[in-house]
Amino acid sequence: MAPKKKTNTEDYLRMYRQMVRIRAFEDNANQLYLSAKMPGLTHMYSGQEAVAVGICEALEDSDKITSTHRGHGHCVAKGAEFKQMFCELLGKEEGYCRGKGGSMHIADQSHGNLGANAIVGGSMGIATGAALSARRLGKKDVTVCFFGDGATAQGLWYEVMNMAALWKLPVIYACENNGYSEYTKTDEIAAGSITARAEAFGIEAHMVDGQDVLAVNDLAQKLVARARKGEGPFFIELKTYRYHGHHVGDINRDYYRSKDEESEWKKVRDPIANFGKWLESEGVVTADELVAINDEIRADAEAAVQYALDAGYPPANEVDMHVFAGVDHALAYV
Amino acid sequence: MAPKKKTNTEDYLRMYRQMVRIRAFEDNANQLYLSAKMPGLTHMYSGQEAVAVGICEALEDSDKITSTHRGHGHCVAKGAEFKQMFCELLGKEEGYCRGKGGSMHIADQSHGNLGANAIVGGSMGIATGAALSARRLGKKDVTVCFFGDGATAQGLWYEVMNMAALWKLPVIYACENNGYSEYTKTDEIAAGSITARAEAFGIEAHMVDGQDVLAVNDLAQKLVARARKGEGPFFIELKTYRYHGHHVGDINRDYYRSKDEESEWKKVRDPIANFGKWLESEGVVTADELVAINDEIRADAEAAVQYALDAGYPPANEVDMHVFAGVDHALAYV
Amino acid sequence: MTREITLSKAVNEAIAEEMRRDETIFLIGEDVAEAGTPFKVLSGLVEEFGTDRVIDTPIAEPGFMGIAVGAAMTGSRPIVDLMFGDFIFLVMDQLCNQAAKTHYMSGGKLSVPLVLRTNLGATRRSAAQHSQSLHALVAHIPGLKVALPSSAYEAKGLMKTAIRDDNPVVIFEDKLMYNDKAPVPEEEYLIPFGEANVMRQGRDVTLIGTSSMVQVCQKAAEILEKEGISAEVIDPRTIVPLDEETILNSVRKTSRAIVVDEGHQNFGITGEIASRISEKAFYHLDAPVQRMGAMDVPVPFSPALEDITVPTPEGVADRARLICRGELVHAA
Amino acid sequence: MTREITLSKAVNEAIAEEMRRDETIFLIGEDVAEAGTPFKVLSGLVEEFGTDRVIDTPIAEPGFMGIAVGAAMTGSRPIVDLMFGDFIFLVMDQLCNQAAKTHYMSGGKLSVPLVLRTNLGATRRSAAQHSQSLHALVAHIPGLKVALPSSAYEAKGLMKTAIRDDNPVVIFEDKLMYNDKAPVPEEEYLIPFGEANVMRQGRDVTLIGTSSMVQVCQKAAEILEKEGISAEVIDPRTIVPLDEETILNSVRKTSRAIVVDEGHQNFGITGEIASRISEKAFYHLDAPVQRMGAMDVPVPFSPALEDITVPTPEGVADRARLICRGELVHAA
Ligand SMILES: Cc1ncc(C[n+]2csc(CCOP(=O)(O)OP(=O)(O)O)c2C)c(N)n1
Ligand SMILES: Cc1ncc(C[n+]2csc(CCOP(=O)(O)OP(=O)(O)O)c2C)c(N)n1
Ligand SMILES: [Mg+2]
Ligand SMILES: [Mg+2]
Repeated sequence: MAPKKKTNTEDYLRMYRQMVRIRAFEDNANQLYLSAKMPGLTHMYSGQEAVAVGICEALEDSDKITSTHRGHGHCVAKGAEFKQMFCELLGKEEGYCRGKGGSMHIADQSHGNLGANAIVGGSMGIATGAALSARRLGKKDVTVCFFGDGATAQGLWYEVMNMAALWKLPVIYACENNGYSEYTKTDEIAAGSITARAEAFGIEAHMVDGQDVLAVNDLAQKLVARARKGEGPFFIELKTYRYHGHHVGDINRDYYRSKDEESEWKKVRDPIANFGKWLESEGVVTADELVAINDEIRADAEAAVQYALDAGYPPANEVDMHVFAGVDHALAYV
Repeated sequence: MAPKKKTNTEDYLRMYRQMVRIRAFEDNANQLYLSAKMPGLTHMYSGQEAVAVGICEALEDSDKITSTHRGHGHCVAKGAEFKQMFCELLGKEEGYCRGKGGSMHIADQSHGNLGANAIVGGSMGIATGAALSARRLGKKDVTVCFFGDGATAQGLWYEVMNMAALWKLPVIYACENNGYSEYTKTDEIAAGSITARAEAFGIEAHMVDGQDVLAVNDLAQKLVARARKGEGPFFIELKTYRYHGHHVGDINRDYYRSKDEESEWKKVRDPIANFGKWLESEGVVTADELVAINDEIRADAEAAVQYALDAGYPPANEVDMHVFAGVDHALAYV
Repeated sequence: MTREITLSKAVNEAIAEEMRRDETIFLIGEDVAEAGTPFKVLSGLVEEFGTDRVIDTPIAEPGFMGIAVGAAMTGSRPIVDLMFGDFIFLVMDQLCNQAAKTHYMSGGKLSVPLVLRTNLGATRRSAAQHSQSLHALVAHIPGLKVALPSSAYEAKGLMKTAIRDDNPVVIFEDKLMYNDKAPVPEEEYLIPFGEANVMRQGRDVTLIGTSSMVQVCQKAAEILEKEGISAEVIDPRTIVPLDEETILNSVRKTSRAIVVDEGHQNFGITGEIASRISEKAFYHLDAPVQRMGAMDVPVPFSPALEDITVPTPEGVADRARLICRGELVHAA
Repeated sequence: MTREITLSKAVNEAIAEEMRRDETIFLIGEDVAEAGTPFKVLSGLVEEFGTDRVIDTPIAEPGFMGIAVGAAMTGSRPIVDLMFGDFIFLVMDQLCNQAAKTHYMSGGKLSVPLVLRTNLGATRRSAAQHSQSLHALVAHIPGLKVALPSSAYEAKGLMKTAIRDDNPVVIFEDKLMYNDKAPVPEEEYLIPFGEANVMRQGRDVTLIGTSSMVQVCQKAAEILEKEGISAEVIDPRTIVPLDEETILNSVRKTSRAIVVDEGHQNFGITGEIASRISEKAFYHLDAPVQRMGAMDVPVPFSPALEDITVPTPEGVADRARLICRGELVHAA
């Protein structure tokens, strides 16, 4: 990690905290799954924290993001609260989506998160449209479209890149290349070069180490500022790694990736540990302070989990509400 | 046009004849429309003859092509007969598709034409699948996928290029860049570079003058031979021009392209006239022989038109035949 | 004041009026600007509103549909132009997995106020990929409203309502009707969704027709009238929401019903409406409810075949005669 | 000899047997090879048949669907694996504009022998984009056959028939049933399309259930039996083609029918089947035909809500009681 000036203590600490918050959220979510307290299953963001945080810390609250099936990290990084998130994961009324969306559809419009998406690549158009909308309505918002390496196979991306480039839209396509599409190494199912694919549409493309929150944040700040000025769109490929299986139930994964590979990434390239070490070495915080931050966040997360476990489900008559805006109960309407 | 050795007299004459056949077919089809004898409307291939002929002359009969809404040229070039083609255009029982397909769905499986397609880009998967099928079944067939510049906007292309490249399929994507997508200059709706888009998937891309039948044929021969050996896929962008409107009814087109531009292409870059002149100058044929070829083909086409006009429509009970293979009448089945 | 204008002009007026009223509305699609679409429905709009609000796209239906969804989620009100109804297959994911579900999945926090305007209708010799009437597919998906204008009057009033609706609305225009004129008031009006139009009163049989089939039912009613059979004709105008009450009240009165629609008959609109009538007007029926959809075959190109795939006034009148005379009843 | 195997194993066996028989068959889809799909349905096939015949694709559903269509047109018999039924929206163009229409548009010269296997079913807490039952959409399109296996036995027999069919066939498996065991013969068998299975004989009411709803109907019949109501249970097994005769014969006997399906109720399967019964068994009906589809809402994530969107045995039994006692009749 490149040495940095210490002028940004507050920013650094916020980034560190946000990464820890994501990790804590995921550890608890995983625990909820393992203890059979969570309905369905979910995809852990652990290992990729520097991507979401590095990028979202470069955004304003009113800037928009679109997220993926592996969306908890983006949601936390864009400003969401633990309680409403855990409530959503458990299908409770106080969840961000009143329990109707769950992990794969968590959205938090109050902080510009237009939502996770269970269709791989499904939000590429949405992000591009949000950028078009902002430009047309005279807003200065930038939209970041998060997606995985596997999602680059979806034709939709090429369609919207073409339009984003033609219309110079303030959108940044952020590809989190964690090397895998479910249970397959993406190298085996992706030909050529991903950055070249964006460049072929005349889109400026960058690669960055997705485990280095400062590198990510630096690049994101520059590109966000330029996109805001109308110099977009941009593409970023962020090399990263997911620590867990494809989803929480994907336990035996030797057949597609080795334990060695996993522990190598965890040991040597953990974005939180490395950033913590750097913060210490730069004298921004002490080891004790880091422990205190961790403890506080862990406690927060656990309290939120308990809160969510105790919270109520939506009442049965909610089932046909929110099908249509402006219609109280859809079944009485259609 | 680069000077050529005269060893290929027979090949040259066949290419010339095939181009003239396409032009004659289209002139008659247009006349049928203008005299209100043709149901619906149709898209003329005139001006682009060197593309279809240059490529199809490099193919074996068992090689496959997929075609587009502007598909008469491909159909003729791949070996179809006038009579069945005109019958199809008029919805007659003796048409290639028993009148059920019409201009936009003309197919001629006997010569490997898997069909025109009324969905822009709709055949990109089909062509790629035909290539996969050939490889898997141990056949040596190559498939050529024809499509227009406008079709490069469809996401499907990027999806199938990825797979074709990964699996080294014997498919050649041939983009006929006539500069227009319906009533819009494609430059206004296409960002970056089309060849770069193919190259980004690791696909070898070529550009060639689509008005020069020998240049097209030379390149096609090389790439077809290489594709047959497993060195594919390939991409070719062929710069060409359509003489008529987007479809036969598109008469007033000043708002999207100038008369000057049209006459420039027709006068200076006509693939048939230029090739004819070259054949003469090389001493392959005399001017009189060319006139005789033209006359003979024109007479053929007119006879076929008359045949088709006199031919019968399919009987009413055909309407629910061929919905399902192996089911005589679908309405008695579902 | 009321003048006669074409359906095409009616759509154009509706969009222009709404775009003048609300800056957040924009149009997006292929050849919508200078060309004003191949059917020329949108001619003149780019001149008034500029290319910033009348946006020509590449040939990338899933892409611009997705873009519209994102724009709608963030303060814009896009109108998407899909050149042929048959291309709806290309946008199904963005329409049905995204637009239709976003409001619900977000617990009501996000909404997607967009209009997808496209068309339906065969007998234009456009063959199997340019002639389909696919409104049933969309009607099956919760979260989408579906309007089927049957004349210039409906086209204008329903379009304006659609544009002001805070939900995704799909409007299918009959492409053979673009040049048909009908009386349309100069004054502003809207047609509320879910209110069927009783086009003609009758005693003996209720003909429920959608879109292109409303005229077919009207003509059938004229044929029948000459024979002393009095047909009531109902145009639901929207199928989601569906004005069940108006239909049921009519059938309770006439005791007979025929549902006529240009979508394929199997698993389509006619089954839904017929089964609701059969269930909810059970004791009032003197004859089985009849369904007449398009034939369950891909639309053939040949004029000799295409014309027999779609219900005709004579066909509807024949069927009405049979049920009014009780001939179909005893077979059942 | 008959042993009990899971539905998952039954599908696996059907495919393996057919692949051994016919070299032209191949499998294509996401994570079908080493992973054997997320549901592990295809485990072991790549070991036997190799990556040349069990082909892992990028996440590009329209692309590999199109590739399958082209392969099918040229001598191969592809089986396409679509991981979730909800993704069918992504392949609609290739499935409905291309695969379904090619045979017809070519006047019978080209054919598209492919199987699209995917799934349906909610109550798995997978939320709105991974829980849909979208078979009605496909059933509406002429040229596609649609099979809905309701147990391991059907899954094997219908899959083998589908693979040998020369047309595009879409099979929806119930994803909640993959681990359910049923008796399946060791010997080869095929289940012909268009032959409904009368699972249980009864006198008072006919319960027509598809896929996941067959078990629901069976359980409802057990509940009803204890109360002296005798229910006949019919599984159509394929909805295109639909075995209308078996259904009609049953209803002519019982005089009452309930159609139960896990797709959304509006504009779905239940309307089609109910309206055919209402029309063709008109004089035999003692009560209006009842429809019970999934609720017309996007599938909610919350278990508290999701469970009430799908018909249950109790719900079906309740409805049966009402019509058998005549209570719903007089309201209509
Ligand atoms: C359209 C679609 N196809 C397939 C899936 C199943 N699926 C869910 S996640 C996933 C892999 C995505 O890989 P990538 O984009 O790299 O994201 P990652 O999981 O690595 O974060 C797949 C295939 C899906 N949800 N949507
Ligand atoms: C999916 C789809 N979108 C739109 C259309 C309408 N359309 C027919 S041809 C065409 C333009 C195609 O342009 P190009 O691919 O360059 O082919 P060209 O007409 O120039 O030969 C369009 C937009 C269509 N048929 N299919
Ligand atoms: Mg990945
Ligand atoms: Mg073009």
